[in-house]
Amino acid sequence: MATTSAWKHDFPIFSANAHPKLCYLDSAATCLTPKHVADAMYHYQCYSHANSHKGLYQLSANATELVEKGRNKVAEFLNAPTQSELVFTSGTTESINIVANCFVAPKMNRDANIVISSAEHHANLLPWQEICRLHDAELRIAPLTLSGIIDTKALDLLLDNNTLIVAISHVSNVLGFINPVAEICQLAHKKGIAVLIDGAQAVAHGNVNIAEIGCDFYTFSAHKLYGPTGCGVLYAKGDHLSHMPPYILGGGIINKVTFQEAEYINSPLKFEPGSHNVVGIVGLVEAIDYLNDISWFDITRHISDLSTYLVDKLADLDFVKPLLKHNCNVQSLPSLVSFQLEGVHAHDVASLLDSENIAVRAGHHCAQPLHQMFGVHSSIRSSLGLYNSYQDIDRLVIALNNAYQLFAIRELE
Amino acid sequence: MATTSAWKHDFPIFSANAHPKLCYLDSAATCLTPKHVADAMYHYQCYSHANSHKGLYQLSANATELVEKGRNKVAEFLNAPTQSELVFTSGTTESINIVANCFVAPKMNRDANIVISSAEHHANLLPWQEICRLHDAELRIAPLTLSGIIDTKALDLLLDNNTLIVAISHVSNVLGFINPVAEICQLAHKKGIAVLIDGAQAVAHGNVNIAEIGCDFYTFSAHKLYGPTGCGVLYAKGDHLSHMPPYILGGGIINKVTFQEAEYINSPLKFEPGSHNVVGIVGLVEAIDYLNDISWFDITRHISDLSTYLVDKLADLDFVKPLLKHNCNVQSLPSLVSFQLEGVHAHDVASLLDSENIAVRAGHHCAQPLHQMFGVHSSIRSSLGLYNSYQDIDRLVIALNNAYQLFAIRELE
Amino acid sequence: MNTTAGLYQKVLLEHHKNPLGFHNKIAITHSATGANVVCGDEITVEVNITAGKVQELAFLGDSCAICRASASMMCQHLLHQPLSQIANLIKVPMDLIKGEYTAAVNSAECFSSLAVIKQYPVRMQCALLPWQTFISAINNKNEQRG
Amino acid sequence: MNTTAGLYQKVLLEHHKNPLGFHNKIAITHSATGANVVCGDEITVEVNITAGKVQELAFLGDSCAICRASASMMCQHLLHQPLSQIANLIKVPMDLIKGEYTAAVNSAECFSSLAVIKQYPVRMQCALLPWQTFISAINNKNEQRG
Ligand SMILES: Cc1ncc(COP(=O)(O)O)c(C=O)c1O
Ligand SMILES: Cc1ncc(COP(=O)(O)O)c(C=O)c1O
Repeated sequence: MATTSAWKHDFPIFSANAHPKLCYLDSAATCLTPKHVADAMYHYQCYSHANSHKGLYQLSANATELVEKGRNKVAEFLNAPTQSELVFTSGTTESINIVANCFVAPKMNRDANIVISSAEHHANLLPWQEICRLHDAELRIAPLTLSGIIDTKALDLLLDNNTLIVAISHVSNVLGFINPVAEICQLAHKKGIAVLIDGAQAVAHGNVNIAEIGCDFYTFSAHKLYGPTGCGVLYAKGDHLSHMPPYILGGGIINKVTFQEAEYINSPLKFEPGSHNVVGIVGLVEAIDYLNDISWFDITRHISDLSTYLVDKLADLDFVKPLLKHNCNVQSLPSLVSFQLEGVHAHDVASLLDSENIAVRAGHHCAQPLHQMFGVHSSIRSSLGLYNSYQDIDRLVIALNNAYQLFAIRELE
Repeated sequence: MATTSAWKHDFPIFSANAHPKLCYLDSAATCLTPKHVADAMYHYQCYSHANSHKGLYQLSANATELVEKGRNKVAEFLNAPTQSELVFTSGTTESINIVANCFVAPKMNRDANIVISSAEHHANLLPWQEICRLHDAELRIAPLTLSGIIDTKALDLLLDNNTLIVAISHVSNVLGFINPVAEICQLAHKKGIAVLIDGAQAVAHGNVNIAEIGCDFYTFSAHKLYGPTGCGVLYAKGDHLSHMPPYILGGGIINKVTFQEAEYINSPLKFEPGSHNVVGIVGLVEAIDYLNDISWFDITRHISDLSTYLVDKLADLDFVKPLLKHNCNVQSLPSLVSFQLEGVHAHDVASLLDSENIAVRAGHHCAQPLHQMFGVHSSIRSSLGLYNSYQDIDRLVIALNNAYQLFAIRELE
Repeated sequence: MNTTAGLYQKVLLEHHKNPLGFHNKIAITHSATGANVVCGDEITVEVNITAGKVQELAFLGDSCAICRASASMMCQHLLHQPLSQIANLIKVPMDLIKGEYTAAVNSAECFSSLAVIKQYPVRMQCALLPWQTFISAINNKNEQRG
Repeated sequence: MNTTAGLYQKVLLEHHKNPLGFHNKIAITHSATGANVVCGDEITVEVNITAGKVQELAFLGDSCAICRASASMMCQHLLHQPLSQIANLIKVPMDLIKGEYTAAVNSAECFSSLAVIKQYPVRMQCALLPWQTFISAINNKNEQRG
């Protein structure tokens, strides 16, 4: 068993002059940045920065090309069907809001309903809740199976002629299992219902294959894929985009405008008003190249080895209460685990772990209703990345023991 | 007369291995990046990247601190009154859309009207046009004086009890003159009307002083201030934000949420859903520091010296037709000039200039209605930055001569 | 590892493990509930104010060690104090937590473990919550007075 | 500076300065207007098609040198050609502009100045516009046939 990851030295944060002792177990929140990505962004910012899509001079044409080649690169990465379209956004959150406001909202009425699951991130809950509230429509919540994935049978029963969209995560950011998204798309499409997949937690953990999934919309953020913040993606199947009005309005989205009216262009650019975040797109493209160079086979094996180890080690600690017991019937291993320590507040665990240079997330992880369902306020989440190793998990286990010793109290009745 | 700028060597793009011959006259589209800014972003991305506002561990707390100290830095830079609030957005475009959708739209009705000027960028036209269209309300267009600034008397006549907002640029991105924004705020406030100032073109050219201007909202983008793309600012006076619903919905904006309803937090964070673009904010803060270190006195003197020279030199070319003749009555000098060459298409001018390494903008500069008003389709815009020098302007003049020689045709009647 | 160094000082851990006033049953005249969005702390502070004095003080809720210890110290500190003194009595520990305490520290020695918290800005709110909730409670006369 | 190098080849500039078909008055049977969003080029292509042949060809509008020269070459190239040949005749220059022309170049020598444009992607659309507009025009039978 190798004690350090072969790729750890690609991440400058672990260098001697920075945080050599850091044990980073919060990749589900944001991935640390490989030097390749930081270098590419630096190089662009220093030597190639210009406004894309609007200038006629070479520097600007080059920036445009970076964006448009980036679009192709992302399409390839997602194995997006040809004829589909990709929009660069500021992140998953904006991507989902675009679909809610521009694809679904125009069709809303009081009889309509929208189906999500009980394990959604607030980014894939609040936009739907709000358009339902505005139209007095119904937000339906598909339950989970005991194994922590969306219950497809139960979901199927929620779908009817008035369902406008099914919006679910590919992988929940609290439970970490891969949902049966292809099956759900089939169910929904049989009834003529569109499906959005929130891929924020899925993109870093295996080959996303949109052609196979068959969804109508797919969303993710660059920073969950070892890229930078401020850059995300919205995939839309076929000509969905051309039937949607633009969301944010600004420069570069019109064919013709007078003071009285505007005629919008018909291309993904309609959803990319104003100046493109080219440096963000450059970072995303470099991240995809970096990961492709490693090979997705090696990446998924690395993460699944670690994840087996993590699940096993936590199972050995009797004071660790996972939100959901790992179930051998689930085909996939989670890339993250959320749990509580018996009689210890998650907040204190995170602080104590921090004092030992271990970074985990504590709280409701932007999935408050899911925590309410489990009857808890908060949990600790440990999530994995390329730089992690068995050693990190060993350190986590020791620190959890310490935290338990230090803090555990018997709750009063 | 110095032939190169004292600060040019701060910009790596001009280094020998990059574009040493570049004559960049498109800073109004986006400013080139000083090494300081690229370095700060690189350093953050390599050594300090983490998710802000959500983690309890030190790395995340540091990222939160970068954002919150950044907020103070920007407030100071704008001389924002205390009690006011600052939101980080993805750019001017998003900032204006937030105000249109969350401050103005909830008050809209058929009798309402909104006042903008005829020299607005599409980012400060389309959002207002759209909410007027949706509510069958009126978009009123304040005219310009012959000197190319907003005609305050004429604007005043457009204001009435049903005016919900006055939204105008501090400096037009086509004409380049400083609008009398403080006076306009006084006029509007006298009638109880809120004012938004689009500062995209103003921030890089002198001390913006919001306390003096007295506006309700002020917007700008980091990349027009030598910072990166993907990061912008919305300033809001007093407690405006607390009366506005959130715009984009996602993580980090709620106090409490169930599947049925959400209770939103009451702070600028309500408008910053999802993961913050920390690297963008770091770049903006560094840009402000860089400019402060140079001193605004020197910056504005440099730009105004160049701008005098530019205006004079262009006036010498009888085939140059400025969109607006520079008028000695205007107190301020423009930081940019838009013009046409007699009998030459703007597009060809830009291409020919590009072949001589001179970058200017050609087109309608996202201000199509203004160009319609002047009866033209497009113009050439030359805009100034820190790195420019008299030499750049001399090169421009020679190249314009060449372009005229090469292309000019007599139009048929 | 020196587990009692850093944020979790010995005194603080003592209060966490054996909190004063936690789940005490008292005759409530005033109460309030406060929450900390970031970590999900929730605390209810219950007070009995009679004859212008804090006669009894208790708290309950699901909260972290910092919040809990801070609440316990508060119960110790404010018990039997006259209402007229409360504003003054609360100022010292709250200023200490926020790092705004400027006077000589020895006068506040009993709170020395609270003074460390200012070095951990993310946890500041945890420590402040009981005190803020106490303030809400005593302002809640109208609603809560039995 | 060698002004006729690069994008603006001598032949192209010749066509720009002395365009064929520009503002010619013809008996229009078909016409269409096209625009290029990026630069604001606008061009109207007018055609007289009689007896299955392009009898006359003209264009007007406010457009850049590339668009104008390309339109002029088009007028030269398509005049008197039978409609049945048009698809073939249009393919060579359009492929050249887009950089998709794979056959030996000498067969297309008269368009050599168009072949340079593929190196300037931002200007490609300028050169294509007249040809695209011509295609729209001949498909506009119903509306425009006099
Ligand atoms: C006056 C003005 N307003 C708004 C914008 C839009 O800025 P951004 O594209 O950064 O959102 C610009 C820049 O293009 C501008 O010049
Ligand atoms: C499942 C899921 N959806 C959406 C988001 C929101 O992503 P972002 O903050 O990058 O917009 C996240 C990350 O926090 C997530 O894990």
